[in-house]
Amino acid sequence: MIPLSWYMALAAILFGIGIYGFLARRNIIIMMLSIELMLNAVNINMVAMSHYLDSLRGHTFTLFIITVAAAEAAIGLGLIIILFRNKKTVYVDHINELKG
Amino acid sequence: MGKMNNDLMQIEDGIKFIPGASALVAPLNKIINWGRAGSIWPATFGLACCAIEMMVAGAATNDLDRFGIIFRASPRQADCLILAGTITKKMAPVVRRVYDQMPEPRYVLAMGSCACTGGVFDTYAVVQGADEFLPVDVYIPGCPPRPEALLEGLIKLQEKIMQEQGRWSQFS
Amino acid sequence: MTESATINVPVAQGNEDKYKLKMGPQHPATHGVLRVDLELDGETITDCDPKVGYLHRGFEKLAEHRTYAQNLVLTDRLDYMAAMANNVGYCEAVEKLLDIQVSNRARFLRVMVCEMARLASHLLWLATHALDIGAMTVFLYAFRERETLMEIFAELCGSRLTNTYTCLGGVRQDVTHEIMRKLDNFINEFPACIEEYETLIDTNRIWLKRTIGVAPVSAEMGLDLCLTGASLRGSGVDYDIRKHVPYAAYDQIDFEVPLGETGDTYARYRCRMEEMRQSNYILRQCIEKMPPGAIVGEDAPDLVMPTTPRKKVTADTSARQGLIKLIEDRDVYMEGDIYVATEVPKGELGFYFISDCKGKPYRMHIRSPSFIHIGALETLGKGVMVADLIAIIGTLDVVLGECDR
Amino acid sequence: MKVQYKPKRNLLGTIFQVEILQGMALTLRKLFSPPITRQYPDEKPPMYAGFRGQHALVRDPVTQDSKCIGCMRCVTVCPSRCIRIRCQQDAKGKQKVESYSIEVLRCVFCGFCVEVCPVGAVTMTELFEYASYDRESLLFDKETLLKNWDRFLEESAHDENYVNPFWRPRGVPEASLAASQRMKVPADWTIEGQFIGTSLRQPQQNGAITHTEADHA
Amino acid sequence: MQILIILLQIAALLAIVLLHVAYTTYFERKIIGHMQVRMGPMLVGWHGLLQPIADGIKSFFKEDIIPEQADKPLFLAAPIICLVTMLASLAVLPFARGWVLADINIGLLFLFAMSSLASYGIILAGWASNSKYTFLGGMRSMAQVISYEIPMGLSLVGVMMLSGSLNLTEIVTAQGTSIFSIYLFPQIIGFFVFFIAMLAETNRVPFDLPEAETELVSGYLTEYSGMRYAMFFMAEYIGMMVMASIGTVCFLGGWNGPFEIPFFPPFWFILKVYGFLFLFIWIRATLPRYRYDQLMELGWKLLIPLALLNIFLTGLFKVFT
Amino acid sequence: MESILIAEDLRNNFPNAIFETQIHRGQFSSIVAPEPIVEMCRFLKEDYKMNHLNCLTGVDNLSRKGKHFERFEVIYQLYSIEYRVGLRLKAQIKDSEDPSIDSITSLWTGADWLERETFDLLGITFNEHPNLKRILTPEDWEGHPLQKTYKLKGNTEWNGFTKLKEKVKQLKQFDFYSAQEGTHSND
Amino acid sequence: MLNQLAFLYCASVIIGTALLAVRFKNPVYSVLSVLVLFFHMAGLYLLLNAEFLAAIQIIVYAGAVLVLYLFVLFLVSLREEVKIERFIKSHRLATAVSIGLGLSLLMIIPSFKLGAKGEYPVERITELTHTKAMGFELYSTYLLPFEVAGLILLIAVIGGLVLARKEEEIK
Repeated sequence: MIPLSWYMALAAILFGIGIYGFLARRNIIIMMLSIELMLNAVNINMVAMSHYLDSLRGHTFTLFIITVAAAEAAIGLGLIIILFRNKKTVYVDHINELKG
Repeated sequence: MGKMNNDLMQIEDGIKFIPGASALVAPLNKIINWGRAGSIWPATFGLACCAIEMMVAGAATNDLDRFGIIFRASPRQADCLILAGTITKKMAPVVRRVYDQMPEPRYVLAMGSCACTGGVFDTYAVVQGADEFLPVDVYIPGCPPRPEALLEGLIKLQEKIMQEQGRWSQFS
Repeated sequence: MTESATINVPVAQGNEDKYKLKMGPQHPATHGVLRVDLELDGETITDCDPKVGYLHRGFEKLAEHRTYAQNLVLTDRLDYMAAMANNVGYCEAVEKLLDIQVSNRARFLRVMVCEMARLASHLLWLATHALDIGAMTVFLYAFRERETLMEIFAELCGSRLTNTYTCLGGVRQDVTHEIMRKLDNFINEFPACIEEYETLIDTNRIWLKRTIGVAPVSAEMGLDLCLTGASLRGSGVDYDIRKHVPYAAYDQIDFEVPLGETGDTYARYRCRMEEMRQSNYILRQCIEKMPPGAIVGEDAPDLVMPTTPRKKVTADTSARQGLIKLIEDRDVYMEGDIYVATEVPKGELGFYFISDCKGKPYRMHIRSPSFIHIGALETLGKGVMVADLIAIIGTLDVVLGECDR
Repeated sequence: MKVQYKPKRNLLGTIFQVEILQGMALTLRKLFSPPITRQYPDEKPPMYAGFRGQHALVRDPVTQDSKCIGCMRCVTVCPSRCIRIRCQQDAKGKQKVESYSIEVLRCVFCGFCVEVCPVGAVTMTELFEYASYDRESLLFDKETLLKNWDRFLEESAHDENYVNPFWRPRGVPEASLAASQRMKVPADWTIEGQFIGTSLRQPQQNGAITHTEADHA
Repeated sequence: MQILIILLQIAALLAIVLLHVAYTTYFERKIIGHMQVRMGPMLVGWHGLLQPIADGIKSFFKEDIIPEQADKPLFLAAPIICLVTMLASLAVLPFARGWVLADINIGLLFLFAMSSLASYGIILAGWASNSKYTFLGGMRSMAQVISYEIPMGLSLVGVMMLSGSLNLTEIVTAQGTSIFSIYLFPQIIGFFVFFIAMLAETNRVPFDLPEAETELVSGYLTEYSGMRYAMFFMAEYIGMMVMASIGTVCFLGGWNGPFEIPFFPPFWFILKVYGFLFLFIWIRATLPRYRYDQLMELGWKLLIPLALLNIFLTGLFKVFT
Repeated sequence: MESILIAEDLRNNFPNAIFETQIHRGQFSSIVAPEPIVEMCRFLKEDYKMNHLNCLTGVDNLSRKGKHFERFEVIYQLYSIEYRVGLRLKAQIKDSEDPSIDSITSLWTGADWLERETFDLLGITFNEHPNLKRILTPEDWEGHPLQKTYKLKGNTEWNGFTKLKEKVKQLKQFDFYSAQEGTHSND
Repeated sequence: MLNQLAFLYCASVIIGTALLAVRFKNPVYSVLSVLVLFFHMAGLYLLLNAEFLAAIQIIVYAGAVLVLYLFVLFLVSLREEVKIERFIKSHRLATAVSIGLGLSLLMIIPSFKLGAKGEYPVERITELTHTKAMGFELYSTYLLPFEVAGLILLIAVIGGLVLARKEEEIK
């Protein structure tokens, strides 16, 4: 039997990596990818906990998170495309002005 | 033993060197050559008039598919280049590039007078024979040759492939 | 942010959405060696630049070094899908230039082979056009009928594709009963074959979607682009040289010129299909009306033309009696120029000749329809999708041998 | 004449894909109809007299040599200039052909050389299968050309009286032919036996083509 | 011991399927040939029966070109991704009762997952070759797969609702043994949508845009030669077989036939799959090709609404019976 | 409508620019000066509905003598689809070193390529042409083939072809199979 | 034991690919390593008896979301990306922050306590099959969140449409 803490440790590490990617990378697409990593870290916690709690709550909410992640990816990437068309770049340190 | 120092050993020499190899290699040779002769895929590459007769050869009356020949649009998947038509000087670098893109083993058929020697077009703009910049395997005379003549050329090419020795590019 | 950081970042250049694609010259859909440089935005073409000349063989230069009779073999290699029509066009032009009379039977024979060539060319057009749009079976069905025509050609003049059938003053071979029987069988069966192609594509929803409204050409635009042939008639302009300036025996033959309205790809397709039916009808009339008589005119020149006037070809005495007639008897090498156009399957094929009293043309210019049609591609190809460009190349019915010469 | 269009598809046709099914029915029908393919290496295509194939020099049955007299007409008329003849005057002052060569790979197969030959020496046979691995073997010299004629007589149904339509064009009046071209030919080669339009002919004369005016579409 | 048996089973399955794939290409050439009044392969073996083997030998001993500009690891990986995902989806197909490698509960979802992963192979092939034709082909394929997976999934929702399961064996069992109880009849709209989406998913005519010969040379395959090309080729044909199997399982009643064949229960299953394959080939011989935007239009504007309508109708049917 | 009347009217409208009107085998041609060629074509196109440009080409008159002939001439063959008459204009260009004439692409878009071809083969420049580049021969071709001074076999070998031959020579040493006997016959 | 090995394998691959994903120079490689990550994530879900979620993970994440990422990467088409610096200038700080955050998260794990058990033990889920169990839950207890999720998707669709439309206007 796998202890629950293993899952939680894994989730914590993954979350940390996600944070690292989000903070350190310049490419905005990779930053969004890091967000997906963080969401997955949450998911794994959810599923593991609900497994140990004999409940389906975590599972259902994982499903919702996946839904939201898909929506987020669609909208976010659409925004990136538009950003790229206007600014010709996808680097965050280059996109720091508000005017279009 | 001096041959061992060479980077590359000819397969015929290798057969002599390793005992029992010829018993293995000869049938393998035969099988590979049979496979190659049975599925020659030419690149879809029409240049001029002869291309029409090439198409006729591929159409229902003669049906190249009977020989296992199907035209591939990409030179990367082709085994054979049928030079069907006049090669002008402007086109020659392109023809050569297509040839260079083809993977070994590759064969070239020059179909018709123009591809073989330039034909009637002895002018400033026409290459006087494809063999100026390509190794040609089979020459098919005619202007343009009948589709059956192209088939005959392909059969000649098959005969040539069947007699090859150890042309296994991947392992050589 | 500092200035230096800005420089380090590789900013995509101005038109980053534009995607340059070089189609050809070894592309399967460019009917030979056409190259089209495209600028794409996604799949839409924003700029289209056809490049020709990959089959430029120096026809016009070569023609200045060969006699009028020898140049006939060059015309076979112009539009190699309808070599017969080119032969006829060339001979009509030279005959007008040198004032050579053609016998009546030869004129009917010319009409006959012209229309057979038209059928052969249109069948090949249909085959490749359908293949370009993806219907591969039509290709093989069309080649089946074309093969019959080719065999008739082979029986008639000994060669399938590059016929060299006409000669100055007539044609080189007479038809036989056998050939005419075969031709008659063919024209009886051919309408059913057209029906067959139409079953496959004519009302097919995919075909309609791919052709209706694609590259519409209005009448003004067609004239502006100098289009001819079915490409212009699809827009409703009644311009057919067979009717306007009848040559050969077209004035003795009854036929109609199909005209489209919308000028889009589908209209051109319909025009050519109707033209095939008309050609079939003309062939039937040729069989019915074929007059008796010699196949060459009275004053047809010998093939061995003297290259300078009033000089005999040196030959052995025993051979000299075999010479038919030398042109030196007549004053045919008149100085002057002439432009004669004929209606070949692709459009208007014109020959512009300048004679300078020698057996070789001083200048031969070929007004080839395909050259001008490919020029129109630049205009028609803008703003359509890649797949449509293929359809447009198909519908303009171009052949590169004629375009590049 | 305005082009006719087929009627537009109706709703039922759209839903049930009628036109696509019709097309598929056609291809299915063809699946069970016999193919028209010719099995080439086993089954040769039909050849007609006067096909412009491999070149040959006619072997004179009497002298067993070529008929060529070295008049250079074929050399003059050849558009691709692929014929080379070298002549020599022998002791009696008679012209003798020393060598005769044709570079087949440059030839355009127009048949002009055959047509202008005053003695019917050069001909184009109905053979077309002579592809080669090298370029040299396709430069035919006199010996090869004569051998080609032997091969032709061997492989085809023709005998030595073979008449090439380019030696004696069909449909040309006897009077306008050169003396050497007035050879014996079948009846339908003469101007009397030629094909005449069905409407100009007496009905059922040759019984060849019998369709009527009702065919006018 | 059990693992050994499973391995043997897998090996047997792969061998049989690959042989079938080889001969599907042969039949395709033969059938299309005859539809086009010609003959197809004739001279390699009796009536060309050894043709696929000759092709295989030739491809295997062909030079393997990796373009200089290509992204090497991805270029090498792409055909393997394609082939492996396609082979993996064979695992859940029930050829007959009990003739299945892995009888999992989410069989249908697994098939979807694998077919969507196969598109990675195509996309990466298009990108890694670093050629413009391949790239356009890859992009087309990507858009096509994304948009046609939706109607495909939705069209099968009706089947799921009727059978109440995602397990393929159970779907077959739920259809009963009679010919008249198969889901083809109640799910005719779903079948229509599924069939079109199936053609599009496998990149077959009239949706063969990613490798349209006359437009993009060979699309994403343009730079591949020799064995790697053959792998793509095999993946495409296995994909066809998998899709045909899904159709057979979900709409045609799987292995059930008019009567039982002793000793060889998958007979009817294989017959139905071959029926589908024949249909694929038949359509290829008949129809022209759609344009890219028309394809998208068809997918989004016709098939998805139809599939939703089908779900709605099936729901009504479920409620009232 | 007769060609002769149109030619007369053209002469009346452009009295100084028309040197002569010829007839040969029933075809009329006017020998004209090059300067007002665009106006002439516009006049014919608009007043006589000569809306179809049959042919546009050039001639090198180096070895041809005639009364008004200059070194280069440009031929315009116009045709009226409505009236079914045609007329040929022959513009004589005096400057034999750098011949140039105005472009008529503003009247017919289709003349674009014909003019490019004439430029390519004869070296006649067309002023105000949108894209006057070589079309049939490669961009870096030397000489204009249809000029009478150009030999049939070409005066010099094209650069690109020489380069190709060098490249082939280089590639040959990497060719594995050329080392073997009998695989490739004619290297 | 086997389960633990499987977990360790999956976990190590997940961590490794996640690190690679944020370190790779080529964004395409990043996306592909995330693809591998999602696979192993699905493996973990299978370990936790959530087979439906595993399938959804692959179909949605791998089949749709990542394809979308690739699509955008290709559209933006930055082949020269590999040549330039991939991190922002202050990435050392970012490293410190993320490591600190990760460590603190790890520290609080031991203090976690499980709450009361629910009504879906593993046996019940396997008996019902995971899909059915999820279905029951979704359409009863979590009906409202489910509808809200649907609404979010609808908003996403509309948002996508609006974005696409704007892009046309720009042209």
